[in-house]
Amino acid sequence: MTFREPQGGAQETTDQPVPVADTGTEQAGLDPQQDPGQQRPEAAESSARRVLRDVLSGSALLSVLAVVVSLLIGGVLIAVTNPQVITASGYFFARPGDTIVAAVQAVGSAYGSLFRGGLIDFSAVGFVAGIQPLLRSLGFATPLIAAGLGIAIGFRTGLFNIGGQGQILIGGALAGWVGFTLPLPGALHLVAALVGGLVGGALWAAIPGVLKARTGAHEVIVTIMLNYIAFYFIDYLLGTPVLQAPGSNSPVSAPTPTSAQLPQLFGSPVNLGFPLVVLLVLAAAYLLDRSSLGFKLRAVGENPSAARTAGIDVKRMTIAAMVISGVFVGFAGAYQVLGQTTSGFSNAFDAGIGFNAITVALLGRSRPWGVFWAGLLFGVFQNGGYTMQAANAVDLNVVSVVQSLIVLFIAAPPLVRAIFRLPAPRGARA
Amino acid sequence: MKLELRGITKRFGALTANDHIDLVVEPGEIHCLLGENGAGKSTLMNVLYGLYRPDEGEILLDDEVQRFSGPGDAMRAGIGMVHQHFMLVPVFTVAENVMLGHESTKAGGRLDLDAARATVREISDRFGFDVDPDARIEDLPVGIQQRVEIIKALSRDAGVLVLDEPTAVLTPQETDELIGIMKQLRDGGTAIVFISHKLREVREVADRITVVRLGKVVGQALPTASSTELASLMVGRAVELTVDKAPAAPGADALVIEGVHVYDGNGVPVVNGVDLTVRAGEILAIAGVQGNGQTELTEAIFGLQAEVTGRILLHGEELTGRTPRQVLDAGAGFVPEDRQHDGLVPEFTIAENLMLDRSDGEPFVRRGALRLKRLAAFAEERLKRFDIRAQGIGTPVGRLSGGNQQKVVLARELSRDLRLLVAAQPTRGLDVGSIEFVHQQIVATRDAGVPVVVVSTELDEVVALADRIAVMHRGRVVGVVPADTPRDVLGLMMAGEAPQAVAA
Amino acid sequence: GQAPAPAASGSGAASGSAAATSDYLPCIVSDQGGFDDRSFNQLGLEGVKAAAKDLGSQYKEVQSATANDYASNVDNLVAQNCNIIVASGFLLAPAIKSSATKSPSTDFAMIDDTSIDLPNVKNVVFNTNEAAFLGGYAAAAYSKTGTVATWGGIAIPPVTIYMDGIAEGVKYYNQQKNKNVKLLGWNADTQKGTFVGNFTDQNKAKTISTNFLGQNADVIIPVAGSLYQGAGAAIKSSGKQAVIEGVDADIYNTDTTGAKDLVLVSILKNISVAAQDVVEQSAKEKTFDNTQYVGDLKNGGVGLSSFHDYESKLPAGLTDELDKIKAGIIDGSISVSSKAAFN
Amino acid sequence: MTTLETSETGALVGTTGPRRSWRVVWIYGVLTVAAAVALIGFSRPGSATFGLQSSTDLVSLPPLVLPALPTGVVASLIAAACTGVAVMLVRLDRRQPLWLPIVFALALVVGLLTWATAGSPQTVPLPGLLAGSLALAVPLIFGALGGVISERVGVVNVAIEGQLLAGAFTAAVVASLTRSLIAGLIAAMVAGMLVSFVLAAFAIKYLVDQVIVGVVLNVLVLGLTNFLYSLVLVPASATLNSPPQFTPITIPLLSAIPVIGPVLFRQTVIVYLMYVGVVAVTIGLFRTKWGLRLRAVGEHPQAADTVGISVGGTRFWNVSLAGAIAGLGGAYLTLAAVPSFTRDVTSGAGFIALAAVIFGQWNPVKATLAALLFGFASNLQNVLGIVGSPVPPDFLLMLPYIVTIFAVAGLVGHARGPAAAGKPYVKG
Ligand SMILES: Nc1ncnc2c1ncn2[C@@H]1O[C@H](COP(=O)(O)OP(=O)(O)OP(=O)(O)O)[C@@H](O)[C@H]1O
Ligand SMILES: Nc1ncnc2c1ncn2[C@@H]1O[C@H](COP(=O)(O)OP(=O)(O)OP(=O)(O)O)[C@@H](O)[C@H]1O
Ligand SMILES: [Mg+2]
Ligand SMILES: [Mg+2]
Repeated sequence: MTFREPQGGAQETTDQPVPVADTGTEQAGLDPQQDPGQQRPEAAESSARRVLRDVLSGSALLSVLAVVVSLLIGGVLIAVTNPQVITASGYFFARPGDTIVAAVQAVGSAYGSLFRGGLIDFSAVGFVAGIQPLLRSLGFATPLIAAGLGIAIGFRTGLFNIGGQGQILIGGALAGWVGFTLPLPGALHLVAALVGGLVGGALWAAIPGVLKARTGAHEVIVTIMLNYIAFYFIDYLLGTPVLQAPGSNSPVSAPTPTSAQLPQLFGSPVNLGFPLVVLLVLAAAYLLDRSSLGFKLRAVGENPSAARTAGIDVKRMTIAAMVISGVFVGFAGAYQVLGQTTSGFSNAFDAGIGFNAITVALLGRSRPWGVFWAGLLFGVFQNGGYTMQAANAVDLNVVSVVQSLIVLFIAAPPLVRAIFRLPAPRGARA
Repeated sequence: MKLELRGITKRFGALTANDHIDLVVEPGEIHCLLGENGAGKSTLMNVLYGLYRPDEGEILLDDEVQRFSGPGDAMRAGIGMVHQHFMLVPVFTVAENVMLGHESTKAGGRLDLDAARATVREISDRFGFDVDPDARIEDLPVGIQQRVEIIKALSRDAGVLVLDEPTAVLTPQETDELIGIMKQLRDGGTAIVFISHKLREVREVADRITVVRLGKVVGQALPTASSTELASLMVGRAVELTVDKAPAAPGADALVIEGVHVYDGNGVPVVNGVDLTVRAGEILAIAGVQGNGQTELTEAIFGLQAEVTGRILLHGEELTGRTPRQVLDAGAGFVPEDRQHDGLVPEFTIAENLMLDRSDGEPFVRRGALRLKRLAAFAEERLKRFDIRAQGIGTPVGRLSGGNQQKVVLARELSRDLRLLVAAQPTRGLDVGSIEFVHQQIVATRDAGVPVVVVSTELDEVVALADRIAVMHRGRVVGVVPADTPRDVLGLMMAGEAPQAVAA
Repeated sequence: GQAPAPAASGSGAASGSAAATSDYLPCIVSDQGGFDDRSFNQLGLEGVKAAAKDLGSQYKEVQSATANDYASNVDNLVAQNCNIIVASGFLLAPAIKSSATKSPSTDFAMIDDTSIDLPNVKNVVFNTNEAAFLGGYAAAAYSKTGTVATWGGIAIPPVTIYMDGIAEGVKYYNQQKNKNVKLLGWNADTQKGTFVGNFTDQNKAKTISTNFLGQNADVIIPVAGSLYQGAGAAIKSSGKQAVIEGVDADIYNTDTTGAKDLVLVSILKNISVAAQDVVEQSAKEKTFDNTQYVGDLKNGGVGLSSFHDYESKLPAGLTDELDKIKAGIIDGSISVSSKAAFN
Repeated sequence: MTTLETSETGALVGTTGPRRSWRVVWIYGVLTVAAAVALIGFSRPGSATFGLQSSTDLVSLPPLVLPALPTGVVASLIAAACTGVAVMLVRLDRRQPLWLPIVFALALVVGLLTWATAGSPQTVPLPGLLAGSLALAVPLIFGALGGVISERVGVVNVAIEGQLLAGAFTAAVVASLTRSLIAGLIAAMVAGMLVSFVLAAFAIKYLVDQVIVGVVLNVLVLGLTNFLYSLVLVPASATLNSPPQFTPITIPLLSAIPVIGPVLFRQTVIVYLMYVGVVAVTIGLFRTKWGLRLRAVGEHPQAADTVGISVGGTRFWNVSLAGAIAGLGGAYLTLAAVPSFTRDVTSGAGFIALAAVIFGQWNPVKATLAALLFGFASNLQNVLGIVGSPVPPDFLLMLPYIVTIFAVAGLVGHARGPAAAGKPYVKG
């Protein structure tokens, strides 16, 4: 028997001559361990060049570049629809410079607002005031991270939970209902409402889990259908005294009682939801990487038949994964009602988080901390987008276009490398 | 057709899988490639077949240099290949698989299935195959699938035929038939490259033998060389080809199987009233052609089959109706037949795979939490003791060679206090060195007083390991015979003849 | 030309006139329907634009895509130093409430909601059922088959208030004329009826309308923003002699999809007028007047549009009857009611 | 033991317990009991009238009047009989024939309709009910065909929604500009294809997870079309968003068939294209060289590669073709249904189409039936609303989704997709 140093290639293979990489999720995302270089001695290369090469092929740089390309494309959208640019382009051939200047100005000031609104406002006085935008962004990131974690846990178990919308709606509504109807004292009120949210999300997610385990019904179909059902169900409840604000005839709930709201921290725009979601990230990381349950979930996700042979109850894990997924997504729902739209919610308080969370989970490569950073990125963009719209009249849709482009480019490092003519990482297969 | 490879070099990153390999195969010659797992045989053949582009060297057919940009070119040039892992679409019929890639069509691009059926029948008749062109591949036993692969290669009039470990999954009879076919083809002028780890058949069929090690040709041999000579040439050291084992000291009845039936999804019995007893400290080998209920029987023991009737007792404890978890907890160890599908999670690390069936409690889990340090220490120890060749315990198992993957399964199963070991096809596809190791481990387990069931389609293995042999046919036990039963008797039993009838 | 009309681009957000003469800054935020909904968001924006033009000021518009956007959009407008923020739709009420509490120096006009009671919030609501009463009456009078139909986007008060009014109008017609014109798609007593389930699915809107045509309805009143196009398309492909009534805006004027010739009349909810008035008033007067504005037939906040092309095809005397009914509603001699009505 | 061996396939009845799933039977049983309770226990007075005729029929058929209680009893009995047959078949270990769920569903639907509309002055127009179902199903069917092709060749297509939406947008714009419906159709196909190109390029060349690309493309297309709609189409709707519209073409003899004739054969060109599409894709997939290669690539790409089929190429072009077909579904929305594009006009149809692909077990005909079932349930909800049903509208709106879950959980169960779908193929 010989032993040769195994190659740390990007694709794992079985012992077939033509390898198939079958976990695509592994290919992409914000993971620092991407593209591990291979230990081939490169005698010919000078060490300085090697360092440069490592930096240029590193994944951090690629992620930054992916954002840059996406912003550039978004910039084109901003420029071509900017009134000043359009005016200037009217006499483009006479004075092309005007068009370019106008375009650069339009895009520059739009992205300036995006930065100012989403991250740091340098014009504000003092550090605390300066980072207010970032703190607000955390508020938008919170439900994305929570729901993204839920979706990611599903992915790791081989389940595609498209049902975030429904789980958020049911979880949030239950959190709200608990808040309205159980006037518990002090912190208990908030705790009960939060638990309501988690339970609601878990229950709604359990349906596809149980159906899949018992009947084999595909979770993609069932979760899609349950989104609609949840939407109409909440819509119905908002027209009944169960959820409708007393005395109102709009399908909007009463405000969340103050004692059931997630309290603001130190008078900042951040509420308790953010530290809680950090705890959730830790919990998810612990669950997936350190716990027996997570081990079994991952085993089922990667190879259900081997898991079954090794005595792991695949059906139970399927249900468990959906329930846990629902708990995380349910937190996002509870957050929406107890921390975001606290002055009363309508039937659309899920705010598209259920779907954006899929993207966040994918961008984060279904790894808890990856999801965290991806959620943060999306939160910053979302929050900055509002300022960009208010200050520069840039349509919010530009933000969603840029966000989706970022995901695409981050997922395809070779494309970004090709765009910027960067070298391939050392040791990559020819 | 004459095949010549000149200075073929193929690198994967830093690894040189083929290092300036030269090879000449004359028309009408069967040329065997020998080499341990990972020596570079499959890689070389994949280069020949246009799947890989060589970094250096050239391929000549009838003394003309060839440029292959893909398998299509190679096939057009007259090369046919039967791959180590079957390249058949499971949900297609035989005819569809055979025609795939060079379909004949009727008006409007519609498939001419009749033509394909005719081709299948014609080749089947020529070699005495019994293959139904309309059978779906996934319904066929592997032996027949192997024939389909050959029909596929022949349907294109291959002048050079490459057979990469075609006998790994065949029964002795099927192997004999295949050898007959190869000889027939050779006599018709086909140049054949044959890869196998089974020295017996290599010596039987080869006209010339080339031995590859570490990507280099290390020597040529003639079929007259002894198995021991060939083995040591391959591995670079002396190899024990027979299992060195003391006579068994069987104890009390340990595993008792009574009237067990297993039904498939359609309610058809696939195991049909099996009674067997295995005693502590003995190896019962279950021989039989693939697909005669052995797999289902082992799965039934482990609670992996849905419809099982009858009784299975381990040390008096009822196993029927138990979940896999409960059976494992009762002290049973299982080496499943398909290690990649049922035995391992390829994306998991070696360490993680080593705790796969102990994911619930001690020693690796306490209060729901993994004990990673303990696992690491355990894995390091296993890695050493089982000589698992890998960068470390963090290497994903999918990156290991087949032999090393099998060692991971064994290392896991043999690390518990076993009260039963069931090993199905424990050495499938392994090279002689690995086989030696695996067999030693199984015998050692027996010697520790554990009842062992070995399921194998490999008569060599059955004979080498067994203390008693049960032969299965069509879901029934044809008979249980002593280990020294002659091969031809076993062969007939595998075909369904009762032992008395055979003896008579 | 001159002042590059910002909304010439119809932008999701725009700021107005470069040559501003007033530094008063009116702003508007849409709900998730967006400003191109051919309905109340669009009308609100038009009102703000008109006011800005009158005042010679700039204006800002921000559009919401999801429920998450409301609070931030409103807060960002406050941060942009808007003097008054028009909130288009009841969905924004919670966000307005919290923002208005936080920023007492900014004024707000809250359309279609009465839940906020703050000195700097003026609620702007419409008793659309009064106008819808006329629309229902006209539909019943116009119908030759004796069947008219209505359907909605989602069952929310701004929608069902129309349907209630229509139902009463049809009933009134039947009483007056001793007829038995049927109204399909809404039962005012049980508050149950036909809805698309959203405001975007034109194909479903068309299918629903086709179903109504199959029931011999020849006047269809879709209460669902731009989904009226589905009804128009249904009539055209059925080849039947049927018409639609518009809601909110006069869709005879706004339609660009070829449904114009099918518009019998539109039931107007003059959000644009109301928004313009509120903005201009608060710009001119020093103190913000937060008294609730209720648009009704009397003050012209709601009404019936012109019959345009159908003027000549109406049953004799209908316009006079409508005038009489209108007067009756205004003076209270004809009572109207809706579970969704304000006052 | 010897007796057990006598039969190869199914004589072991009852002796050793069940082997076939009783799931179907359970579903039948539960539904039958529920139906009996509602239709008989809570029977409503009066009778329901079913119109069989559409306005332009040549032959006139009298409407069908069904009294509520007797119809409820009969429907319940038929449902019970179907349940009985299902029980028998399971015990006999026989396959459940396709007609059984159809008869069962028909009985329940007729019972339900009669119950819900009993005493209503309205007639339930059967042709209208069916025509509406078809109209709602058309974009779903195009989307599902695209989905079937794409997944059969091994690329999971979550981007159907994006393809439909891109098709709808482009069709409207191009047809408006050129005043040509054909140009609109072609443009829709090109747009769907462009979305596919991105899917294919990222999935095949850059090996990005196909689900990621699909999910993201939906967001991207929605964002782009919303953006362009607001900023470009709305200000210039007369030139950019006023396409001509397809008018229905009546096929002479076929359209004279009672009830279904007018439903199926008084349709626009796009719908006829859809009929052709379903047939062509079905034949193509299972009878031609194209389909054989396509399926081989989706099931076992290495096997296809080793016989000289280019896996990447086959995937790329067929995913593109899938996009083009889905694009046609989009064109239906803006050129046939309503002659203009509006924001998010697909309203989730792509996701329903995705469900239909899986529900239809990756088979074009079954996926079409699944889409039709969905369309039927949606329109049933509409019709129930129109004839006045006692159920709150929100619950009626849930109907199609609930029906789908029941059907998937009860009748389809575990579905096996193409083996290699979703897995990027890497050559050595
Ligand atoms: N796709 C690949 N990428 C990287 N390395 C590879 C690849 N395929 C093969 N190798 C390397 O090439 C070497 C030769 O592998 P090959 O499959 O040719 O061995 P083999 O002689 O056929 O072994 P066996 O007898 O087990 O079939 C292996 O050790 C492996 O490291
Ligand atoms: N994609 C890969 N990247 C890195 N190393 C690989 C890869 N594939 C295989 N290897 C390495 O190649 C060696 C042999 O692999 P190979 O797949 O050839 O196994 P094998 O010996 O042929 O097994 P078998 O006999 O079961 O086919 C192992 O050391 C393994 O670590
Ligand atoms: Mg190998
Ligand atoms: Mg090999």
